[in-house]
Amino acid sequence: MNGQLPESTLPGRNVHDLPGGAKAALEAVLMVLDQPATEDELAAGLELPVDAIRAILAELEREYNGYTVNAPDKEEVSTAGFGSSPRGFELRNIAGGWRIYSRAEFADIVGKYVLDGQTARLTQAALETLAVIAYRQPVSRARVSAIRGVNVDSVVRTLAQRGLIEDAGTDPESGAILYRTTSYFLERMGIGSVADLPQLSPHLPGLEGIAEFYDADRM
Amino acid sequence: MNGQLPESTLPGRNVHDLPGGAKAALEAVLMVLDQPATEDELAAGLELPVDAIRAILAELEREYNGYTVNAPDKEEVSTAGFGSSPRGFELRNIAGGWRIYSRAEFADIVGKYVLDGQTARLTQAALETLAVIAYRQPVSRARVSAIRGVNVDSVVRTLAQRGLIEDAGTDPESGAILYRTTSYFLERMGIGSVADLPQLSPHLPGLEGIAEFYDADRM
Amino acid sequence: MADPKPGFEVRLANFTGPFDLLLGLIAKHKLDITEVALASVTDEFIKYIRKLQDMGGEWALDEASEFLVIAATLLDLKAARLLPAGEVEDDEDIALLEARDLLFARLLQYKAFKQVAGLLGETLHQEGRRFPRQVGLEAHFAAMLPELVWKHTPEQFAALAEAALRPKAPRPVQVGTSHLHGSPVSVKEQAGLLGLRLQQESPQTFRALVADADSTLVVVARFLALLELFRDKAVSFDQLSPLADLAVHWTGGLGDWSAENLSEEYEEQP
Repeated sequence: MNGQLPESTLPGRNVHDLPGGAKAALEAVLMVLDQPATEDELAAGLELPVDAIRAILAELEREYNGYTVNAPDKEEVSTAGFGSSPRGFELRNIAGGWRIYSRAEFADIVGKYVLDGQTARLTQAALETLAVIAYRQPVSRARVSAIRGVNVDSVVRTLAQRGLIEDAGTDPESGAILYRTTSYFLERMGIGSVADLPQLSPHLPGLEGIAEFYDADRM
Repeated sequence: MNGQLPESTLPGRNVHDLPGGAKAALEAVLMVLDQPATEDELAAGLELPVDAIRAILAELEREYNGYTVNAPDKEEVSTAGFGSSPRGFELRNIAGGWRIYSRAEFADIVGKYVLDGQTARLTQAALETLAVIAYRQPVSRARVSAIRGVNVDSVVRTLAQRGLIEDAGTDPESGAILYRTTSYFLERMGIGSVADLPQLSPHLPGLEGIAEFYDADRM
Repeated sequence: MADPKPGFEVRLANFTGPFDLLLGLIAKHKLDITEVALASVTDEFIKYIRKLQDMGGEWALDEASEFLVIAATLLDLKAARLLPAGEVEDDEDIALLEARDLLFARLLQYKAFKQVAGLLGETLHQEGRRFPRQVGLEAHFAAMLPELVWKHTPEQFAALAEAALRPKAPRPVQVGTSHLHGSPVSVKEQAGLLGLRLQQESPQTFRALVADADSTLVVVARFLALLELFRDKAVSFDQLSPLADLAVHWTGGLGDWSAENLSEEYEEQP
């Protein structure tokens, strides 16, 4: 949408005044994006025309892949090759969305690193968090944290990675991401639907009661 | 451990044969981290000596921040400034590990995309409680209460839910639960360890300046 | 920040505890801590407590009780201040001096923590402008993760949920102040005692009324009791000059008054 606006009227023009300019700003966004973003989404956030975004994306993609142009002084600047050599990450456009991934050539090394120390079992913290989500879904991480009394961010990430829970949209009030269990979870539990989970004691606080019981004095 | 081995016997020597070499391989691993990685972990994952890892990390850190060396041909290569200008992200060594962050200058833009990263600011009561725990850890709620002059139960609960503090066992004498700060706290503070917190002693003068300080931070 | 000179009420609306308030009072009155004019501070306390009560709500009672603790502490300070230098003779004087030193130390300590808390808040805010790269594992890596070992039956899983969902600690019904007291001393009990004494002889100086107090705590409780009696219009105060002895007059009538009339907020902590 912003792409239709002439550049001179854009309020976000000052992105060029930041160190590294629009390219660095786009990189900053891409570096922390979990989900691929479309060119329109990136243009809207940076308040730049889509064309400009497209040009920077192409440049970054090329830059990360390594230039063929020789940087004459590269040996002086860096011993491991700099400037024209490919980076360990790449910018890829998959199904219309852009995201930074680790470079495919390093899959073996990265895979080994990821698997190192991984276990086939869920930790007690992960199990408890999963139990809370299963019985109180859809629920935000903040709510689960309030119930468990500890931060559950990394545990929720693990559960999502394991395919046991998934994103269920955002809470209309707080805007927080809500989570629910997946069909893979049901499969592992050997039940047909969440309704088949054993009933809990009726005295436990429900979602409505959470605020009162756990974080009435939230600040 | 790998750091002790002579380089020639390392099985991972072929990392140097990949495009971009060890530096790009390390970058590739940095792309999939979901928490800071120590130099030892990275060295083990890449099968390189810790010294080599440390050198590459330092180089990447410097590179992302922007070289001061001029690349004579940079204008030809890129329109937005390349090589010597800072990237949109930075590599930082905090809480004992290395991790990639978006650069602070782009917070306003990046914040539009990161729904979850938006953490509400802590209240004055929460900050004071956090400060006492940080400087007196491990410490019981009763001691924090005595220092702050108010009951801190609910504030302590909130800080735990936010993942900033955690249970550190019980006091052998009183049986009271002790609290300490977490590595997430260090990460949020951008420091390596609690030893890096600002000194408390300079803030312990007489009461002469009390009016000045008190009015300064009233809102 | 919007109002550079907030009034007493505004200041109290965002205080974070008695020490905070005390620091604020000292700052506001631009006074040395040993020279805090008790009368003016007490007036403000009473005004504020009335206001809180008009507004109603439990939190008001909690805050009021905390302010009274500080008022009592100020009294200690003033009493200690009234002792001529070098004339420390009896245990009571020493206790008052110790109370003052203790409060000084605690106040200084609190002030230091308040300052570093400000630094911490600023750092957290600045650091919050950096977002960590924290992306989901790429599908091909996630697929490499070892198959989960799952041994929980639905019943075991439900038991886990039961345990996790059970509230961990009961919600505190009020801001506790027990940590401020060494052992329980009942304000109501002290009010009853003071009521009897004042009905027998009035006026009496505060000094006389606390002369037999065997601990600082009792002095504090009696001070709180007097404020309470004042609020109930059972006593009035006068002070001939700054730092002079405080005279307490009984105005509650004879015989028809009892400590049971006092509000419940100063009942003993369980």
